[in-house]
Amino acid sequence: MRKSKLVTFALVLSLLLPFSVMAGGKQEKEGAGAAETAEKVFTLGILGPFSGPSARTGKEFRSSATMAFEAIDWKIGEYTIKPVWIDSQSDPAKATQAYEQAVVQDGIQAGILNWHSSVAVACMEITAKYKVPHFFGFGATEVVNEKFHSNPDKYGYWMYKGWPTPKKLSVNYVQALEDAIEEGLWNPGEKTFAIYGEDTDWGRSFGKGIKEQLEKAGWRMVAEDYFPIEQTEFYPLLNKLKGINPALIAGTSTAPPSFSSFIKQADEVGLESLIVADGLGWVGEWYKLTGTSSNYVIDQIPGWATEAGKEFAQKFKDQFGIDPSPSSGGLSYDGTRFFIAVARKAIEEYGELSSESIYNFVKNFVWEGKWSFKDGIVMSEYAATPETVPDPVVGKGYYIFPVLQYFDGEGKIIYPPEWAVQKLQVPSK
Amino acid sequence: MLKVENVDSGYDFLQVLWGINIEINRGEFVALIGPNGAGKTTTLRTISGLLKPKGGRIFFKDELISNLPPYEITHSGLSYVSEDLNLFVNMPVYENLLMGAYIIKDEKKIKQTMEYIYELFPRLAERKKQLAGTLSGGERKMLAIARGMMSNPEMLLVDEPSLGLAPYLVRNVFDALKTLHGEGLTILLVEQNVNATLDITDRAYIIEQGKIVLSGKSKDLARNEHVQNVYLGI
Amino acid sequence: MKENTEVLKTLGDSILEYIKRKPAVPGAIAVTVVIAIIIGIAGGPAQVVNAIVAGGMWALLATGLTMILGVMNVPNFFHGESFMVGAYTAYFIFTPIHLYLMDNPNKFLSTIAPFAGFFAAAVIGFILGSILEKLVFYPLRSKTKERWVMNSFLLTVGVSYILSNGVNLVLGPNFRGIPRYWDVPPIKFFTIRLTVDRLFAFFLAMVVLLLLWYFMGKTRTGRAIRAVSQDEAGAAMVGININNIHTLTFSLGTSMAAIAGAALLFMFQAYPTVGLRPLYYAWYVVMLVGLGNVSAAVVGGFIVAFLQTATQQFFGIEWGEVVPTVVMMIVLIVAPSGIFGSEVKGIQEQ
Amino acid sequence: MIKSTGKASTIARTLMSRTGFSSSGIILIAILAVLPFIPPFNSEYILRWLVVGAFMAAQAVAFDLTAGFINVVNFGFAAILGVGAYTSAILANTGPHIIVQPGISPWIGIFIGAFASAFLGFILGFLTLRLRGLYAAIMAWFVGIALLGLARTLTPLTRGSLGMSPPSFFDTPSNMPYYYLALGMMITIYIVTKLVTTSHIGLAFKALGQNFDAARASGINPTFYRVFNFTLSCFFAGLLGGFYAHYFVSMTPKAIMHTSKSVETLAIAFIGGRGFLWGGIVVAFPFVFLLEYLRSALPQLPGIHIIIYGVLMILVMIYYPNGVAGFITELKKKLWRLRKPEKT
Repeated sequence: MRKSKLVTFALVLSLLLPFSVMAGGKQEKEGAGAAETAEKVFTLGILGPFSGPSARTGKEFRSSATMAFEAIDWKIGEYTIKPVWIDSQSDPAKATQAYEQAVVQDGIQAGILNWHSSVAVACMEITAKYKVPHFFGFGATEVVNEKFHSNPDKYGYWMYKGWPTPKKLSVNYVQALEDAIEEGLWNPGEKTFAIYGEDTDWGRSFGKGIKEQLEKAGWRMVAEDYFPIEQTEFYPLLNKLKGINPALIAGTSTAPPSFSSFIKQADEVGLESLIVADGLGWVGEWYKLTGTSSNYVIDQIPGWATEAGKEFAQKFKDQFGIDPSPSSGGLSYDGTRFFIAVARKAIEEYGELSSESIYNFVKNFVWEGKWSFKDGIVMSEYAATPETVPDPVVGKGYYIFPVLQYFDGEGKIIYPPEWAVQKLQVPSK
Repeated sequence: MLKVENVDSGYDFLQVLWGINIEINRGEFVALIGPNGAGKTTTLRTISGLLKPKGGRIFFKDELISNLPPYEITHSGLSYVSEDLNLFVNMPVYENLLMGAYIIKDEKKIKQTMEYIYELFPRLAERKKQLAGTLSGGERKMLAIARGMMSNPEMLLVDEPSLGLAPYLVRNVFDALKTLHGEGLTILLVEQNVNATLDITDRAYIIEQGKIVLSGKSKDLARNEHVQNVYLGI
Repeated sequence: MKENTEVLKTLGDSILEYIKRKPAVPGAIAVTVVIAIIIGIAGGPAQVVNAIVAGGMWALLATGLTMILGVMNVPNFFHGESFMVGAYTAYFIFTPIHLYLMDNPNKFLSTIAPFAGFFAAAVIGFILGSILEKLVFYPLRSKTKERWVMNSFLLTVGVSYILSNGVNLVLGPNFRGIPRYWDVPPIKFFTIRLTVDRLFAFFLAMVVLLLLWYFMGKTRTGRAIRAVSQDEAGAAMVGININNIHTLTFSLGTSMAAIAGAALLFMFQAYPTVGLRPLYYAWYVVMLVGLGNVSAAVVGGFIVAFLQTATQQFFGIEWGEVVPTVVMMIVLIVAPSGIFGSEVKGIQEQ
Repeated sequence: MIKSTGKASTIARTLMSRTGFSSSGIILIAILAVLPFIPPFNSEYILRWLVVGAFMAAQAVAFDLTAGFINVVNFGFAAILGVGAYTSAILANTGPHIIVQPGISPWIGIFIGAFASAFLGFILGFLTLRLRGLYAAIMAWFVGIALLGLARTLTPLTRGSLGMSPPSFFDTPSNMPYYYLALGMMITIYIVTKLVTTSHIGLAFKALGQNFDAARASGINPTFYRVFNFTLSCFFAGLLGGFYAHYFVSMTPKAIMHTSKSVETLAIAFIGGRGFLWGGIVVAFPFVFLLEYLRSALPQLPGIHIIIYGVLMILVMIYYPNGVAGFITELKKKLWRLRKPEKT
């Protein structure tokens, strides 16, 4: 009895202790903060899925953002950048809580990056509520654009997406396939397809987009399935698809464990359809998970187009021990540097680095197409026009993903024709 | 052989036994008699280690056992057949017996004991493969005693073997105990059937309200006025 | 000849007797067979084979869970975390060997390399089980037995949280997976294609269950475990050290979950919250067939697998959790102690 | 004069004891009420913690009504809270992403949500009626999983894991009004729960919780009391769910309805002391502060606060099953005993 009482007493003490420690500690912090303002600190929130099913992407985000800021010694003009890492955990509700906490507690003045569309949609509320400009927030789907356009004054704080709506990119798949059929490289027999994908804004938006485009090209849909983001067992689903045997299955997922399992198990059950797996290659180590079962799979992924890009990839690997993928590591690196460039211009233009100056610069210059970022390592130019906002300008010379097909872990570009290194190949049945 | 010294015992907040003293010599057949709720079962549970005494000490073969866990007490040669039998109801009879011999590692010896037990209780031999849960009341008592014997104990504690049995079955059980005693086993028997008990035992203790109130030769006790009034209804 | 018919007759009688006692059992089996046939017609034989292969694994998981429940009356909520620990162990043992083999191909070594992972998972699971039992459940048991089932259940919930978040803290949330254990082409059989990995996972589950059956039925210690599950006081009276049996049971149960985690690494991969779904599945099985009923858990594993496959075939993958849960709820209402009957004492306490 | 003040104080005291407030309880409430004006608690982010604290405390009280009295651990608590949240959020919806746009004010929706949850609690009460302890807990767990699955699957209504952004109660970024709303809800829930549990209904709960069969044999109708208990507890859960929806203004099924959320509530209620009601309140505030502090002070150790949850819960369960409230009660008794000789 005595011992247990002691234990509880210790428990109560341990519960109360942080109360007082915290009260003291926080005040100190506030004091320190006042001193720091003299040195001009800019607090920047960096949003990403640092834990949860897309943590691998989160790691690339964190690493590449760190690299971009280390290159400038965390200084823009006379401002020192203080990063606040906001973990979205791939869940919009958790992300908004974390984001709001970062705003009220850490006082972030601007935000950059993000991965999921659903997180983007939810966080747009917070950026609107606190008038915090957020930049390069990926989150591709139309829902983001719709929300943006429903009230640009309010939701315009979600300033620039860094990834166009999936439709704008998925049309390339349809074009590549149609070309192949025309050239007689592929004879799908009946033009049937099935849609699969993770049950998120992104997955559904991609599915909807490519479905419309395929149907327009005379294809017929025979099945549509969306699965929870953490699903890893697909045997029943794939067997069902095998029974239906569509000529093509197309879909996407942002969670590597789920996606690699899907591809692997599709091979195992002997699914004969051609597979479009949008985003399979978005994490550096996808081939370690899928092995040769990814052969013949079609994907869209930006490459390391420039020397600078290849250099970045090497440096990244040396520093963090993982292979960056152009679409997460590379794009987030570009996005971060895009932000740095914007911040410099904002100081130049308005004399200070603040939420307002960034918001105003982007609104008055970037949105109007008067200024763009041309120093990217993945895309040649990140621009916007009043028509595309908040999307980047898509097309050759701007933002474009080539379509490629995997063979033994290597992606061979098959579209657009001028970049193609080989033609579409179809497994012999 | 068994020495219970000033033992207090009970459950959580309820003390049942108050300074119990019992001494049993090797080869004796001793009864513990008393009314319901007097603490008979509590005494046996305390000796067998299922209950920890709150005070006092218990020695078995001159070794202190009151601080040992029940399984070690079994290992030291003391076997307990409880009132609710505690059989393994989803096991067949022979497995129950095998479990009784758990502390013996010599397979040969187990086999011998088992044969001896089957001789002693032919009913059990017939029902070898039947689940213990499906046996009749009398058969269960026999199985419990038999299981208690399987560990080749030097002393057996038996709790109310006659409870709920038809008279002729009671006789069977008592006969079995008598036979075992005849072969040199020390037995402490708790019973409510005072008449029959005093008939077969050497000595007896009378326990009332958690205290030993009388003890002595069974024959003498049977003539004791108090015992006659209270227990024998004469 | 005459003897034969007599044997058949007694067999028939005992089956009839069993059916009379537990009419739900043949009903459940009949329903499962019907589901299996429907799946076979709608999804082809491959779908049925899928369900059987998955069923083997759920059987292994559920058996570990129900054993701990039956012997110790601990409703284990961290069974999924044991699964996770097994998956991680196999990953960390197998991957270096695998990388080495990529540079130095060796047919023999690559055949046996996965076994190292399985074995290590079994051992680590066993050790984890014994440490947790001694550290958490033994103190509770020696403190008080009041409200034991509920209290121990809540303790396992706490342990589950500590384990999954602890692993998250130390190893990070990253997914660690392998392409496959044995890099050989799948086995083809009519329209059915099975990888060696899956086939072996099923095979391993069956072997472990068989070994367990032998251990529980034919060995002294196994019998002692059963004795403790049936009557603790009786077990103490015949000289069984109950604490040791508890620890052993707990370790065995944990180890079985860890083996399942290791065997399914190729499918589930290893990450801190990987255990959640296996935990659901194991509990479905256990609730369906009755708490603590070890032999029925094996049958239950297959029933649940068929139910899940049917759900995905006919309702779609997003209904994967809803339909089986609703079925379980109905079972709980109709037959609160499961269709095969519960074998746990003391679980009825408040 | 003296007499009448004496009378007034007696009345006050009976009222206090009936509603379950001791003088220290009143002081605690008073402190909580003025806390937002005292530095460092007046800053927005600490205010936010206070809101979460009051929210968790209220949850713990509602949870304890079932767990601490009729002894059924409701593992579907968070899911039922989520039903309240989703009902209110869908009713308030005006956006195009959900098929219905009723646009009902959150102030009305929150009550409709609470009634929806209460109805589910009513059903859950019947479902678990024949089940004891563990079985009932697991049934509630399964109901929770099924509800979570439904919320995920019915995407036209809930948008599933894509998440919903319901409108907020107040059009201000300040946490102040939310704090008083949460505090008010907490006190109301506590008073109602206390009134119920100190009446004969509470006795019946306890009797059913301790020994189901004996209680039934002595003429207590288990159906009524169990169903009533579940309905009331779930009503509160739904109310709190509505608060969640219109305070955090972003929700996914996983973030509110997951079993782990029920476990968080359970941990606070049990560390506080089951069957005491106020234990959860005493524990919730320091707990939320501790955890939030750890989360911000040790960002390099993600999830460390949950580990501490787990360890504390295990320690309390093993060594002090009556929790903090039990400890304080015993301490008070001891102090009383020490003081007594002085008085005489």
